[in-house]
Amino acid sequence: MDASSISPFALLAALFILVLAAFVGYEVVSKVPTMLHTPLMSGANAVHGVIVVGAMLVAAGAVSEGPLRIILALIGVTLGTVNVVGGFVVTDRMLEMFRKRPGDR
Amino acid sequence: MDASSISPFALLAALFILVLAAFVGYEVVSKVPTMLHTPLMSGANAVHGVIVVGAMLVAAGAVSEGPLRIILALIGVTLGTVNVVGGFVVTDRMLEMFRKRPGDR
Amino acid sequence: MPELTALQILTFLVWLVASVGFILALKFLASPKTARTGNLLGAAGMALVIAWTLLTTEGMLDSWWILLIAGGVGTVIGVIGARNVPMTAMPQMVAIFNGAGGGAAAVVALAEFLRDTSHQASGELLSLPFIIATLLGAVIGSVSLTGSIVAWGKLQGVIAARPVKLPAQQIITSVLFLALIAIGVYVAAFANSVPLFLLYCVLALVLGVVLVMPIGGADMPVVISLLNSYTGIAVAATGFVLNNYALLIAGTLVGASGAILTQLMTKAMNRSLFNVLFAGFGTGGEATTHGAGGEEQLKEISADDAAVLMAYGKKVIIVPGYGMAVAQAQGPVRELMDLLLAKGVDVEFAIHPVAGRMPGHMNVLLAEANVPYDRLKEMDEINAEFADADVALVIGANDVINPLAREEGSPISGMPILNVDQAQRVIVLKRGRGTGFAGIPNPLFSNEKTSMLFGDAKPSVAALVSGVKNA
Amino acid sequence: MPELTALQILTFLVWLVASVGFILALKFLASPKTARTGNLLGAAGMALVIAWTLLTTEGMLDSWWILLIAGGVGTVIGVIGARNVPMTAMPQMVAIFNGAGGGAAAVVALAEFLRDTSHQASGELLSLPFIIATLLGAVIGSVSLTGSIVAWGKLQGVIAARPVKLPAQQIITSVLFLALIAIGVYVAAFANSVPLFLLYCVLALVLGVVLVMPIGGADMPVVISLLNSYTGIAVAATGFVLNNYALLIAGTLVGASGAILTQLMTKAMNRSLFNVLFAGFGTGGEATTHGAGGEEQLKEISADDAAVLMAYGKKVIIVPGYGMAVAQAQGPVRELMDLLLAKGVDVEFAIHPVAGRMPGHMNVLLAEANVPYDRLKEMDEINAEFADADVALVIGANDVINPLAREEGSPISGMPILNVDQAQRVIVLKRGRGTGFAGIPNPLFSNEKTSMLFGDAKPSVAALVSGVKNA
Ligand SMILES: NC(=O)c1ccc[n+]([C@@H]2O[C@H](COP(=O)([O-])OP(=O)(O)OC[C@H]3O[C@@H](n4cnc5c(N)ncnc54)[C@H](OP(=O)(O)O)[C@@H]3O)[C@@H](O)[C@H]2O)c1
Ligand SMILES: NC(=O)c1ccc[n+]([C@@H]2O[C@H](COP(=O)([O-])OP(=O)(O)OC[C@H]3O[C@@H](n4cnc5c(N)ncnc54)[C@H](OP(=O)(O)O)[C@@H]3O)[C@@H](O)[C@H]2O)c1
Repeated sequence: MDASSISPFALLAALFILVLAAFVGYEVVSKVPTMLHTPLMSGANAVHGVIVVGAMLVAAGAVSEGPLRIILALIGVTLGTVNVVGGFVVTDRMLEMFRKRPGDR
Repeated sequence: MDASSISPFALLAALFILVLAAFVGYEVVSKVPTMLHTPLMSGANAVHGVIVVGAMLVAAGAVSEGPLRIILALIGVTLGTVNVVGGFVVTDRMLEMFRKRPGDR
Repeated sequence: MPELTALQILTFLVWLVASVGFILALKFLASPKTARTGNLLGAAGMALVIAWTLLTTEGMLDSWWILLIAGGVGTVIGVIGARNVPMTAMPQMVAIFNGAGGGAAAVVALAEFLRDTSHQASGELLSLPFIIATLLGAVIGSVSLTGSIVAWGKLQGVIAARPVKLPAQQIITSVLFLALIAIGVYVAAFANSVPLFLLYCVLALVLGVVLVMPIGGADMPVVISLLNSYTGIAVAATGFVLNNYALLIAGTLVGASGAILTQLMTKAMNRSLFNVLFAGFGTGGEATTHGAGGEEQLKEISADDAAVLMAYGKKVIIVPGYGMAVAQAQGPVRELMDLLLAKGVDVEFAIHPVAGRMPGHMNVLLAEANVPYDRLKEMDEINAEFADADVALVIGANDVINPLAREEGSPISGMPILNVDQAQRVIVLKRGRGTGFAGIPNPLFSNEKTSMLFGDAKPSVAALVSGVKNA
Repeated sequence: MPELTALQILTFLVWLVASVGFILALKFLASPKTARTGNLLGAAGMALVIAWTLLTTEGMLDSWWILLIAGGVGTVIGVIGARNVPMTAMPQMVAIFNGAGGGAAAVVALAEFLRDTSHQASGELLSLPFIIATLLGAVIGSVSLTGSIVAWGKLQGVIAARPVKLPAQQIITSVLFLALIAIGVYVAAFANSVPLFLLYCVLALVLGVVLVMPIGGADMPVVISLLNSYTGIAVAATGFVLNNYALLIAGTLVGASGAILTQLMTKAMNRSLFNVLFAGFGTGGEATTHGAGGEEQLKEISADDAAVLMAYGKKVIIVPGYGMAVAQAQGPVRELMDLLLAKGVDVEFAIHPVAGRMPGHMNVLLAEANVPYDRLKEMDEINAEFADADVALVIGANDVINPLAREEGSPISGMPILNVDQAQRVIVLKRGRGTGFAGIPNPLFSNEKTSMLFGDAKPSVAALVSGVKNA
């Protein structure tokens, strides 16, 4: 799909998806207890690491499009990877600590 | 939009919307307290009364399409209207009773 | 997909606004304070999308008389029904409205099928996703229509409330299912045949009856909630067919919410949905109300003595049940509360999640009678307080206070109950030795703490009221 | 829109599956039991969509060395950072990861802009929704990048933690805002100019710094949560630009969840977001920790006496605060709990919602030290229990137990606090007369019930442990 030629219908569909996803995000997060707010912060952080997919799309074909694009691809993919990998690993590390069942020693 | 020629993209967009709306419905309803479950049942009932819009689309142009379609339109719009009007009125009637502030007499 | 006109773009935006209204209608039900506003927002969204469709659809106004007649009749039926139904008949009313929605969805699916096959070159097939959604809308809508009608009939007493098993129930159901699947596959994949589609709808209508008949009248609220979810799915399917996102979102919302509500209801009764649908458990109030109950001596108490006990107590917990709904005793109950409060007695209501015959039944009735809702306590909250109560006044409740639930082997085993037996004294108002919905005896009634005040709950409570006045 | 290929259809389905994974990752955080599974589901969804994009995008594998280098470096940084960061430095770590995401979003937006303008006939403009989303992604992503770096620096001590106001802070901020708006409008509506777009990004980077510098180090967790939400929005905007629903949904989810989390955090501190961002309130631990606190005589207690008080009590409530995090005392604290429990003393932890410097800070630390989470009680639950406690042991908490919050006129007025003063005795562990985050004195310390045990919390708790052993 060439992005700059998005059809109005695709735009509208994206708008519906946006509104519904915002509701889902709001509802889901408002059920998270305070004690999990820090993992929530880092978990949500990991989720937006999906931007690495966008950066990969910049990388695709970059070799034939000159050095500027290659540099952008390098920066974008590096940053995106830091976000996604670091985010999930750190969240998992935090949550592992919560795994103990109540009453365990 | 002619329905029978839905594009694959429209189908896929509808699928995303369906999944997200199901999450929203699930999350939103699981927060409703037991004491409001009966109004919830009738309120949700009212919401699916939007089918009357579908029935109206059957009615549109029905006059030129023969008696069968007219009969279907009559039945569909009547049933849909009963659903939507009855649903909202009865829910409102129930909820009005809950309106009293705590401590009121 | 061709470029969209400005009108079409606006239509999408109208759908979006309406959908947000529908979501808020459900979301605001999270609190009694916002619930009514939410319902109005939902209605506003509905009005918007209806008005927009009316004014912008090509050919719509040519059919003005269809809309006028059908819309007029529908509105009159809806308003009169909704305004006049007594609170006790609410489940039936919801069933009817729900059935209407299911029927409308089936009609729309049928009409779409007819319209599209009429434009079709012979031998050509409608696209698969389209025809599948059409078939789904038709079958689920039809089942919902007749199923709801049967549910209504059972609750209204038009049809026998007890479970009515057909001679070869299982075989008939299986054959219907298989036939529907076979015809569906054939219509979708081999020939878009109109007669077969009609047969398909008729079989679905029959299926609705066959599925609901064997279920007991008292289980109807669960069935209605499930059928509500079905209608939602049917509406979502037609929304898919019409590529109309307002229908798609509204239907999906209701489909999901009906499903989880059904699940919450069966869970509160400690039964599975399968058990409700296929075990023929609920036998409906009146049918078995009298007769069971055994021969134990039950201690009776006069209304005046009971009134004195309460008037000079510090704390009274009232436990309403289905009998209060039957007797329509909520008005006098509220009077009783007011009098006791005026005498300085602390009065609270213990609301079991499945007291009555529909979820929140007691809340609705007591709200109708103007009992402030902060006096209504849910089970988990109030159970610790019975030990402090001088009197637990049971008004037509039975199963929800039956200590047999704490033991193995009874149909209600495992259902959490109200700890009425921890109060100093228990006073039970009921008509006689009738059992509750589950049809089992209740040892609480022969407990030495318990005294019975026999008679219809309404006059009994009225007698308590005048007793307290004189005390 | 042309017909889709099978590959494209599968791509949509992959996005959908990944999105469900993301939703479940957040949803399962509703309980500590499911949270980790949720995170793994989210990671699985992520892996799926990354692998799919890698294998199915045209021209992707030609750039294998870019992906290898950048992906390798990113993975190494991410894993090493995430594995080795101490729990106390968690907020900084999240800030860095968040900034990386914001930067990536800005880079993607920039690259899209460059690609599309290079294909453009001169004088022609990119479609408005497309260019608006691109500009949004670039500006918000850039602000998030530099803002997160500043937040990291303040917490890490690389930049002064105190609020640093620029000479003409307000004017500079306003000018930056106006310039961004003006350039944005010009680029969108009049000329898709590359140099202007670059200037736009640079100004946004500056804005990120200017916005966060004047905020105190201790308010950084709120800022990070807000920037997290911003990155979400930037990602959603690029998802819109690329017509990629995985990005769109993930970004929107995070945008919404970050916004509500920020709101919950400010509410728990009884402040408004505006106050956090613009009032220069939080001054950061160390800066003002010493000096304030007045001249009153404070009663001291020896570790052994304190240990005896606890060992022979029936119930001890431990109130951890920021000081426990600074001292890394959670391990010894857990030992203390074990010993007391073994002696038959009931031990519970009172967790104030904003104790520490990030939401759930105490929970994470105590979970790290293997304290079972059913011993951690939230404020509302535990506040009624202080009256029954023989000893309230305060470990490096200050503001969250400051009774000034109950009066008017202090910076923390109105913040709900833990009712430590209702316990029989209060023992406070802190290093000296330092104030807490809000920089105000705490009259509780001179209360006659209170005894101070001065010193770093870690050795102090260790002393308590050996005291209890000998008691
Ligand atoms: N709430 C729901 O959503 C729902 C849905 C489906 C099923 N159920 C089931 O319904 C039951 C509800 O329990 P419950 O304790 O509320 O009611 P119940 O167990 O059905 O008992 C009702 C009692 O009220 C008495 N009664 C009937 N009419 C009366 C009148 N006019 N005046 C005074 N007493 C009268 C009956 O005894 P007499 O005949 O001796 O008067 C009967 O024992 C549970 O088993 C639940 O699982 C609930
Ligand atoms: N949780 C969040 O999300 C969040 C975010 C932003 C801001 N805040 C704010 O942070 C504050 C949290 O309150 P709090 O009661 O937890 O902490 P606090 O009010 O900041 O007090 C911490 C106390 O610990 C002592 N301390 C510091 N290092 C220590 C060490 N090594 N050993 C022993 N004691 C030490 C300090 O006194 P000495 O210097 O005398 O030792 C200080 O009085 C609230 O005002 C809240 O609004 C919270």
